Amino acid sequence: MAGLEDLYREIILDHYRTPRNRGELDAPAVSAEGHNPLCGDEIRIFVDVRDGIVTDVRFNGSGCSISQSSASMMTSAIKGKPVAQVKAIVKKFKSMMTVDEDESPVDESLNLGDLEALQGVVKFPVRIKCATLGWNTLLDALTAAGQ
Amino acid sequence: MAGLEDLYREIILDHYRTPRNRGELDAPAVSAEGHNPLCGDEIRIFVDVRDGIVTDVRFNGSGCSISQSSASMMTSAIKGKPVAQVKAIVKKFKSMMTVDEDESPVDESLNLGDLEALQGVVKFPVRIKCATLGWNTLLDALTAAGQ
Amino acid sequence: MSLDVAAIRKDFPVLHRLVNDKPLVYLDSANTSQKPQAVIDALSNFMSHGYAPINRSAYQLAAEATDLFEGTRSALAKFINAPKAHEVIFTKNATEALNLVILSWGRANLNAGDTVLLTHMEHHANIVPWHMLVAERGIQLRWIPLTHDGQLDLSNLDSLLQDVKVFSFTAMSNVLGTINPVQQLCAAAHKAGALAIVDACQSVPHQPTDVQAWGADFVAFSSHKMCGPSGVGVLWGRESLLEALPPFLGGGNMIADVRLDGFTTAELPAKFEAGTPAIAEVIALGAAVKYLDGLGMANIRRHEIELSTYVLNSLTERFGNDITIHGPTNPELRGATFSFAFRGIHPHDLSQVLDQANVCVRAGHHCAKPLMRILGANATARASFYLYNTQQEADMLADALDSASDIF
Amino acid sequence: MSLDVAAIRKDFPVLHRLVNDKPLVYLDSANTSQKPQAVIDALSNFMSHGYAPINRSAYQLAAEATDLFEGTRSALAKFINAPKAHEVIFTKNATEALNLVILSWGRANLNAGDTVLLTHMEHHANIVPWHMLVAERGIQLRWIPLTHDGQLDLSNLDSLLQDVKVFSFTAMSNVLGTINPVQQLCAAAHKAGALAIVDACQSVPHQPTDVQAWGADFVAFSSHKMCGPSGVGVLWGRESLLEALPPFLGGGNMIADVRLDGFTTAELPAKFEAGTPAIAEVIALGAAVKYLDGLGMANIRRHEIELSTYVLNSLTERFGNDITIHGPTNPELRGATFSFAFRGIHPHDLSQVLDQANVCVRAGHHCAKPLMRILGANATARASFYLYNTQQEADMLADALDSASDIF
Ligand SMILES: Cc1ncc(COP(=O)(O)O)c(C=O)c1O
Ligand SMILES: Cc1ncc(COP(=O)(O)O)c(C=O)c1O
Repeated sequence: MAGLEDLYREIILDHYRTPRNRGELDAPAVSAEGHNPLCGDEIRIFVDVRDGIVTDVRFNGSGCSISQSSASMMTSAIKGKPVAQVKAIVKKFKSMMTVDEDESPVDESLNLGDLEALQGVVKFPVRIKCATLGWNTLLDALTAAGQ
Repeated sequence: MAGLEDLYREIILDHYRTPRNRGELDAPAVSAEGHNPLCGDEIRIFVDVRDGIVTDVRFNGSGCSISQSSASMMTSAIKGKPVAQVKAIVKKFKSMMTVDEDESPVDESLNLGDLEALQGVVKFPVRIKCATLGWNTLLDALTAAGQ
Repeated sequence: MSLDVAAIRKDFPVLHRLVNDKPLVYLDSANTSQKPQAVIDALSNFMSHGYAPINRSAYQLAAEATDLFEGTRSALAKFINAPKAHEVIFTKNATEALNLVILSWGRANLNAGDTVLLTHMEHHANIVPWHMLVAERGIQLRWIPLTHDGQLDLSNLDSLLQDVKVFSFTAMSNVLGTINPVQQLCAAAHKAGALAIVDACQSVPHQPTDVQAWGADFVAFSSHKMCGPSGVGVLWGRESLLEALPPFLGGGNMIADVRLDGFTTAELPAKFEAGTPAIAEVIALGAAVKYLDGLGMANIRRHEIELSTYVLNSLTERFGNDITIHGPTNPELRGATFSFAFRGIHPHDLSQVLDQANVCVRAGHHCAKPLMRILGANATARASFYLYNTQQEADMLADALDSASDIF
Repeated sequence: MSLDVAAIRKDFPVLHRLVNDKPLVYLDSANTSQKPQAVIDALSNFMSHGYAPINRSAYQLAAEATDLFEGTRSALAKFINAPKAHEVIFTKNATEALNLVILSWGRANLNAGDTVLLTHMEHHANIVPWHMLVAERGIQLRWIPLTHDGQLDLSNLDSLLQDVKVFSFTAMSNVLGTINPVQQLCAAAHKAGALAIVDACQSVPHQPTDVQAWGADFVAFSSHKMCGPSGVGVLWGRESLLEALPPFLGGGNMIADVRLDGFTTAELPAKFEAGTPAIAEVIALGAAVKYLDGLGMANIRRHEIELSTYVLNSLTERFGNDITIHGPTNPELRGATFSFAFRGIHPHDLSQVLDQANVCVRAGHHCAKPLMRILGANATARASFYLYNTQQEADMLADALDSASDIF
């Protein structure tokens, strides 16, 4: 069995204690809400998309260290990136979490940076839903933004 | 385990091969229909009740040797008897079959005669429903006759 | 490859039980099948060493149980060639699976005057829920009649399908043994714009299943007829249809959110799995799937065709006009399930006499009373064979039948 | 008589499992309980030597199986002091039992504007089916609020019950541990002319049950929480109410007759048991009832009061304001189920850390999201104790909690 140090890496706890991009965005930004039906965690993601670029992104809600830090790292990773690249990052991340469902190829050249720290979550299958909560909600928010 | 000779007593097979009171009765007699939902057996009992006496009774339908012979013996046992006595016989018979549900006392002095041959059915619990099909239907017919 | 039935029989402990010093001849597998040691062991090992809730708790024991449970879902999806594991929904039996799709889909989509097409050989589980919708919503039922040898009379299929919203039918009759042309029937249903629901209770345990090749929309079957534990049924449905289907039972696990003023549903498959499921039984069903897969469903089917050929030939040779066997005479067109009438002896009496020789057959209407009326009987005796049955057991059935005449 | 917990622990094989060389501390019995050897043996013995269909077939093996199956029904009736065995209906879980009575009774008897009274501490299984009726039939829901220590606030009960058609409530909260005054609540419901439905999932496994003393109309609970197998639930109802209740699922076994144009229902209990039931599991549930009866439900209750006293005292002493335990502080008013918040650590993280010490607790909303919102939490950690748990295990929980602070 995997030890806790695989799960609670320092960078994860850092994002949990000091979340980046926490907050809300006013219109014209749009938002989406996500639930983890298993544990009750809730998250809301706000995105501001202009000319095909995610110019700003925020999150709020409450949840465990994994869901919160994953959302925080996600916002850092996508802010300022073109939507197409954001989607590629989402895909790569979900693939790392073993929950990438659509069949198109993953962009192997993408570097997930700090997000790689979440790799260890895969050894704790119940927590995968925690790690991906913000990401699925981001996809909903992008849809709401017409992307 | 009980042997078949306990079930298929000669008198039972006799009533099966040569059923008594098989047929129908015209109005003002009334009838009721019964089903054994487990095996599909069907029976119809006709009773003619005058001045509190079951002056005539008939049965038809189709079923196994136990349901048919039990109905045949039943008609022989109750024909010409006052309704109160008929009900006492039904009660005694159901008690012998271990399915008497209401709490009033059974008339131990009653002699069931040939019907005693059906005692062996109790050792074959699945067949109890066969043996009692006609009897429960008789009760429905008596109710239909306002008794 | 042909089945090594002697070896298979060793896997089923109940077949070694002597009743009154005689071996058990179990010919009631269309009703419910016996269980191999691998399934019994899976159940008791899990209950002894791994029992835990699934989905809800984060600790290792619970995560392991969840993996095993979801493992059965994936194995079943492969077993019936479903495109996605989450299209496989666990219910308590095939009856619940059929009620789920019939009542949920029907209440959401059927209105007064809408027509549903059934067949005269359906099991009550594929009739009574429709009757409920007749009473609730005023729909109409139409029926495909049978040919003299117990096959569907498809001569007017296209006109029977006209304006039909749903065509719901059995893949194999539990009374006649008839195997229906499922692929053709689904194609005809879809051509007519109807939904195709397949009651696969009697076919999944006995032959390879490919829901995609069938082209079906929903398929229902039961664990207990395919060597698995009692208490589990399966509904498979196309993802898009399941997503559009309203939930059937409300409660834990099937929700995304619940507030005082309403709820939202979870994603597939949880949406249709309210409450604590049959955790251990689903896991043991995985062992049954593995067992059947190991033997090969095509081999099982071949064994049953050989057995059917033998049963049909030997009983007819031995008893001639004393026996009437219902259903198709061509073993390729039927499963090894034989309803029959014998020398005018009532089926209930017949099964009682057979039981003296430990030959277990079912007597009754087999939950198909409309079909019984069409056959002109209240009941039939039914001997149904499975992977563990032998030609020798068919002979024991025949010997026991012969002895019934001593009494009646 | 007090329980010999050391002897009881020997009966549960999973408690001897070492995970990573450490013993299992199973504190998730409110979710689902572990199984004693007697239940595992009943299941595997029946499947190995006695498996057969029930009700339908006449041969001896089937008759024996039917007797065993009906034996559980009678034993359960005695266990909950039901007047008649046929008032005991087997379902797949308590969720189905609740859906059966809520949806069948509701669809037949409730109309737009009718009011149903629930409580803020209900499980989703006693909320979502009502939401379904809100959507389907336009009924209204009213809620009993809670006091600060997690009891029902009954100060306005009579006015809350005014014009109420059904009062449906839990006998014991699966989150707070609160034991409700069921007898008083049923009496109040009846005085107001309302039906009383009791969700007894959390109470039947832990204390003596007397449905007649309660004066309830319907009572639902699950086998898997009372040492029995998964895949079985129970609905008890008063005979006259069950007779008036329309059937819920249609199919085999629940019919008296089926024709092409309609059906009639079977008598109780078959009317509500469509399809092949969880034959082996119901039979093994009989072994669970016997096991619990042998120990004595009053003794189990006493053991849990002692354990609760210890847990409440020791955790509060050790952690002071670092721990918030929800629900009543008086052990007589509660079961041994403790939801708590600890040092601001998210319950999911907490349960993960506890799992490193093999301490199994559940983290989440416990299928009671409305209650969670009232508690101001998304989730709690919950440790729930049962007849096999010890004070020593409560200490192991405390030790493991302490170590959680090393990480967060
Ligand atoms: C053709 C058919 N459909 C449906 C059923 C119902 O299955 P179950 O009793 O497992 O719900 C059966 C078996 O009884 C069957 O043979
Ligand atoms: C109070 C309460 N009601 C209902 C249920 C539902 O029981 P089941 O999941 O066995 O259907 C549970 C358990 O999960 C419960 O604790």
